[in-house]
Amino acid sequence: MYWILDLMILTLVIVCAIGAITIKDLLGTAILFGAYSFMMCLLWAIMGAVDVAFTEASVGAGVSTVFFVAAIFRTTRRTRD
Amino acid sequence: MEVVHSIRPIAAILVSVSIIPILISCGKDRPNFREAWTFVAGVLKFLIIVSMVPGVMHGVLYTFNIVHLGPGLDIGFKVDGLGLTFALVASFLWIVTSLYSIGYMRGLDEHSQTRFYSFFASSLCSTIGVAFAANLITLYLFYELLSLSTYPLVVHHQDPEAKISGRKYLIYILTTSIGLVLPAMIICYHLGHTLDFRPGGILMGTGGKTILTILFFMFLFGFAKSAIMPLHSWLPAAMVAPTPVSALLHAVAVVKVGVFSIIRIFTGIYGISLLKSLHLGTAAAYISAFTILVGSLIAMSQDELKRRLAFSTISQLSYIILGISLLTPKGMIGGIIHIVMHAFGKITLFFGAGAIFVATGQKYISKMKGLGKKMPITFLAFFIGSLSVIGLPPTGGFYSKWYLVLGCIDAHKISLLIILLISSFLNALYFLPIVFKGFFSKEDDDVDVSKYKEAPLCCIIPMIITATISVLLFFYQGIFYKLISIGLKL
Amino acid sequence: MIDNHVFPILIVITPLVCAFFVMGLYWVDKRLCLPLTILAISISFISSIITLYSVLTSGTIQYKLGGWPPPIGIEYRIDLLNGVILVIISFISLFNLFTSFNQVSHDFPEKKGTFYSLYLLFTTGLLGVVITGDLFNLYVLLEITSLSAYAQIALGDKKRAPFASLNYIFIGVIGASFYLLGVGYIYMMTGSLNMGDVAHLIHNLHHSQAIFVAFIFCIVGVWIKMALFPLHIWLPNAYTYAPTASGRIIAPLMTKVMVYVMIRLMYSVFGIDYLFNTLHISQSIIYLSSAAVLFGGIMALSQDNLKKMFTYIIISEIGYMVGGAWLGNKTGLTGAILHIINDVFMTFALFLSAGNFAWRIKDLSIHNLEDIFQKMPWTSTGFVVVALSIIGIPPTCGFFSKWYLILGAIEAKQYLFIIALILSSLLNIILFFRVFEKSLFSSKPHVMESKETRSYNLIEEAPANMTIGLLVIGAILILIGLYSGKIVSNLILPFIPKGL
Amino acid sequence: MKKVALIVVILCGAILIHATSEFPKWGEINSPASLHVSPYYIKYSVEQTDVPNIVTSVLADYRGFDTMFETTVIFCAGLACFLLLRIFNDKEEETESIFYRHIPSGIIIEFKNHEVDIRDEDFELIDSKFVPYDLIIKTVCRILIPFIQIFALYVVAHGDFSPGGGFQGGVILGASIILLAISFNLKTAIEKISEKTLGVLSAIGVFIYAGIGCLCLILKGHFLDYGKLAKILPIDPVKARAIGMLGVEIGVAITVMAVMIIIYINIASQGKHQEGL
Amino acid sequence: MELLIKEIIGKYNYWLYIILMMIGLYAIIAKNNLIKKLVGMNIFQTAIILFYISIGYKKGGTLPIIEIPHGHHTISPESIDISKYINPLPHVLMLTAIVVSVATFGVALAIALKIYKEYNTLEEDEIRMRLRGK
Repeated sequence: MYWILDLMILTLVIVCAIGAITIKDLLGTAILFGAYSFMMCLLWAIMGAVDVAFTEASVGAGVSTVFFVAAIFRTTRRTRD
Repeated sequence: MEVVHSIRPIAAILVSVSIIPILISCGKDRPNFREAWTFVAGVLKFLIIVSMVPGVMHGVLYTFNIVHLGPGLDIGFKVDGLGLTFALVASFLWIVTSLYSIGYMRGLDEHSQTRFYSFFASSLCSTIGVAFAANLITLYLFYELLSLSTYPLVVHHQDPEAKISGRKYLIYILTTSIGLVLPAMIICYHLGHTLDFRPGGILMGTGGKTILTILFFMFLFGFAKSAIMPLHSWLPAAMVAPTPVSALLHAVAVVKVGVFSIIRIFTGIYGISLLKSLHLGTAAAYISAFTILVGSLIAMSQDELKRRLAFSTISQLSYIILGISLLTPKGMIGGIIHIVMHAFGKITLFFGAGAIFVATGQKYISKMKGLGKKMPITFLAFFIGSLSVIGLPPTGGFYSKWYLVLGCIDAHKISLLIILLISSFLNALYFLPIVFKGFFSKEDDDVDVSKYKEAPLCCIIPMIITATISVLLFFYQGIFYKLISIGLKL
Repeated sequence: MIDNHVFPILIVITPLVCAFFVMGLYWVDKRLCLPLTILAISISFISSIITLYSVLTSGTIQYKLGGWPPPIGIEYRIDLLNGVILVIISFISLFNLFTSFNQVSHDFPEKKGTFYSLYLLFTTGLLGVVITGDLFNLYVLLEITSLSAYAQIALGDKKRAPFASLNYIFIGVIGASFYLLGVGYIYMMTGSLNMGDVAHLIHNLHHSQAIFVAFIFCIVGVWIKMALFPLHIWLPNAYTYAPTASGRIIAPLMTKVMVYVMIRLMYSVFGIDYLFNTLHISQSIIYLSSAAVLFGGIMALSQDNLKKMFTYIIISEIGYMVGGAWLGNKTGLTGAILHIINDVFMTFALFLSAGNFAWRIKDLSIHNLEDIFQKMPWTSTGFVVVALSIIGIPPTCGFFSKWYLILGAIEAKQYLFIIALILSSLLNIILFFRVFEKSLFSSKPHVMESKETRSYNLIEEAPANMTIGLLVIGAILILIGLYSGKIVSNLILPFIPKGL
Repeated sequence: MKKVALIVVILCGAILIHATSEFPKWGEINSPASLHVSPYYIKYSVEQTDVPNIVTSVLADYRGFDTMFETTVIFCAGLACFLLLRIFNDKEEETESIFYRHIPSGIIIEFKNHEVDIRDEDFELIDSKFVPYDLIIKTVCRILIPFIQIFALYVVAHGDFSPGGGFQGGVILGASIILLAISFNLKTAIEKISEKTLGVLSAIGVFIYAGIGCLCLILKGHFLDYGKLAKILPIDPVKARAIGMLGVEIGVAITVMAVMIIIYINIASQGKHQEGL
Repeated sequence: MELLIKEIIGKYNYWLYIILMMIGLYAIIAKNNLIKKLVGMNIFQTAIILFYISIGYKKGGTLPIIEIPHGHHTISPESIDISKYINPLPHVLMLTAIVVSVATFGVALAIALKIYKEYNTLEEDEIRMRLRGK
């Protein structure tokens, strides 16, 4: 059971990473990037790095994403690649 | 040999730089004051140098060390016979030239005179620095400073022609010194672990034959100020500078710094026995013989007086190198004493050319017909100068040529002897017609000679002085002879 | 070894703490920011001099932060090399404050205080990078330095600086991350982060592939940060468009400190035995640095903007130092270290003179410098001295480091490097005399009163503090040159590791 | 560019994969990294510092110097954002239209011609990208925010014994204010905690950290040697270390909170501090 | 074959980090949009963090928080089993690295905003075109 979860997260991390850099909408990028960070944080939590995971959850998935969305709000969602 | 630590060498060097702030502060508002200071500095410098003559004659070696850079590396000065000879000539001629440039610059109402005098002073400082350098690195330092401080003098007119010449000058001089001398010097240090000029050289038994030969040619061509062919063409180009610059720097100071550096390489770095064993002297002798011949031939084809003088200088400089590369005592003395003789002869010629330019605005020989009648003193001096450069008595030039010939015979190089004689003949061919035309030709119709008169007194007097000395040197050259033989024995 | 000495820590802590004070004071009284900044860096400067003195008298100094012994905690380890560089960094940083305070008030009228805070952080970062003896601590301080450099650069030219700075961020982050990755590999294989400890542990791992990769990533990361030739693309724009006051300190110090880091990694962490006996890459690195030297020179020739030309000169000089450090002999390393010292001053002086020109002339194209010698004689004099030093004319200091580098190259038989060094000198001649020809000898008539020249004729000498600053640095260039023998024998040679 | 990128990526990947073969197995207990320095921390953390969370003890004590600079990095980022984005004189050209709000009624007026300049007490200039309130979100957040803040304080204070610490707590604390700014508007948040306060707080936080370090220095210890605090506190050196760490964590939390808010408000309003997002 | 599979499974975290790192690196270099590059930058950094965390992991280890037996105030060093606790040092380092990455991210966003204000676009080639066209 445990390894299935592990494998799922691994796949999701890569999918989110590729998605974040390929999706043609910056807001989508922001959200996928948040998801990526959160998956990463889960991965680290599994590996026992709870402090790091905690930080990543609050920073990577939380505040970074907010900054990101704020910046997109002030600039543009448009992207060509 | 007595070694004396003395501040006299450094004082002689610095005295001309120290007046630069004064010159700048005087500026163009007080020209008399400015030029008086130049004069004072010149005299002071000459006196300091003269004061060392008796000591050196009695075998004293004046030394002064500024700073220690590393094992075998110092910046320091050493006054020996050779350096003193060169310094005496250069510093004396600076006084004369200062006088002359007052007349010339004011006569033509040139711009930026303060800059001119300042850089002139710093050029002289570097020249004396080269003369007194105790090792190769000090010599290189002043060699580069000289290149840099003459650059503004070459570009003095600031027109495109001057700028192009300035570029050419820099490219030739700096490229060779950085591209050839600098690596050669470092290799030399790598091999010998020192760069001091020592009697007998420092490279004996340090490197293979190939590397030493390559090194030798790097030095020979690296000091491009000696204008050895094919690195000569900066010298005619540099003639765009005002005449005092051409006279003192491009007939005496700068070019002879090049030659002097080569002399130091021969005597202080390689040593005569090493050169002999590698047969490098012969190679250098033939290279210089080639320059002598070709230089003379090109000089004949020039119509612009200063350019003709420049090519004459190129060929005369190679006399000196030829004399040194004979590696026989007489040849070497002849070569080195030619520095003195040629300096006085050639500067007289340049003064003459400048005087003609100031008085008439003429640069071309073909238009100087009949000028001699209006400017007799100038042309007479020019005649004496010509005699000295050709090497005819009663001028000092005869003396050096005589020794060169003796040296050739001693070295059993009859081919070189022939070249010397041919070249002397060529010299006569391109100098004497100028004087002849000046005195005896009928003036052209389109040139109105009658309105011309002699150049200002400031131009005439220096010319008379140098011409007189050229003649006097025929009779009293003993002091130089003694200094040089002391210097060479070191 | 001395322990429990208070000065090493003061070097870093004073500017750091004062950075917070300056930030706080900004909201209270803006006039106090500058004096406090000066005070902070002065204390740092004095402490670093004292530290250097005690290193000279009694050998390497060790400072245990938190009181924990080295592999457990972080330590400061000050030997001659970083002692000297600390003094130089704090000196330049302090000196730059005096030469640029009017520039700062001109550029950032409202945010002056916060700017000084950033400036202090930048200085702290540099000092910390140099003084630390811990691999990870170095990374953190490197990031402080870089972050404040990114911000300072982005504050420059309104149109181009932010873009240049963002590019710098991308590439800089790659560099720093590579370094971090390399440190990770080292940690994985040895279990330690302390430089001395790692150097000890790495002995048994010479043939490990992981250590090799660690080495490659550390070195490449540092190269990116120092802008060695193929990795240099961020540098020219970033340094050209940086605000004058920061450009002057970032340009000379950042790259040179990275060269220091490289030397430290090479000689104090991986060790000579590993570098030159196990790895066989020194030959190719010397080719690379020769290429850097030449590329920098050639690109500099093609520039019209004075500042951009200077940035390419920096790239070329980086090649000198990297090549010297990799020559693998005593003389070469001496030359590289001496050149770090010289190049800090030379680059600083270059950017000082560029700043002085820019104070009066907005667009620093070379053709705008026509006849500048008459208008700004003192600045131009300083500029000439620096130029001569970069060309390598004695007795300026540039000559002497070049001397050692060429001598080292001859000993190592690296003829390509010699040729590159000499060609670069020749390129520099063309480079600078192109400017001199314009600035010394105008082809224009002297009196001219047309509409477009009127503003030009009004140009006058830059403010006194800038001009005097430049002249002082010019004098220092010559003094360092004259005393380079003493510097080498007293400060550099004792550092050179045995067996080289 | 794409080709260059591919080449670089493949090159780097190849080097990395090449080295991976020599790695100790993942999770290996006897890997060098687990044997050299880290056992010391695991063994002596409780004995020497009285902190069971080893990460905290290493972070704030053994390698406390790193953490001080980590906080400085954050401070530096806040400073940089302020310097880069903050605009004081709001006379920047407004390219599009200008919005004014009539305060009593909340009606928003749009002016296409931007030369209009209303100087009436009842009107205020508002952001062009103004987002209107939402009652539900507003109410939920108002209830939620205090709990978030209490949790944040718990995380800070309990960092010694459980995951968390100054940094995480500070981020959460900052996030609560950011939530306020999002759910209400930026002006409300700035009224609650002004720019000046934030600036001073961000400096104070790191200063607490460095100050504790300097205090140790003054007490004749090494920098950040918390054990020396026992000289002025009525406890033994081991406990003093724990106290020192707590103080340091609080400092970190203050700075992180302040900086997170500074970055947010500057990015969200492009430095104008109006009511964007 | 079996060895290879063992190798792949035994070190799967390391493979994952290499893949993520390469994705990030590719995005930094090849992407045209500045924000995309920023995302790539962050992915790149998190990949390195993943690598560090993987170093610290110990099979069968638990969180690096010492369990103090009930009723005791402290625990003697001898009674702690090192292999029971995960290596805490990489965690500490990576906390710092995360902070650094978020700081860089914030500054980079601020600069991106400035760029957008100046050029009204975030596409690198468009900005370069504007710069050249000037």
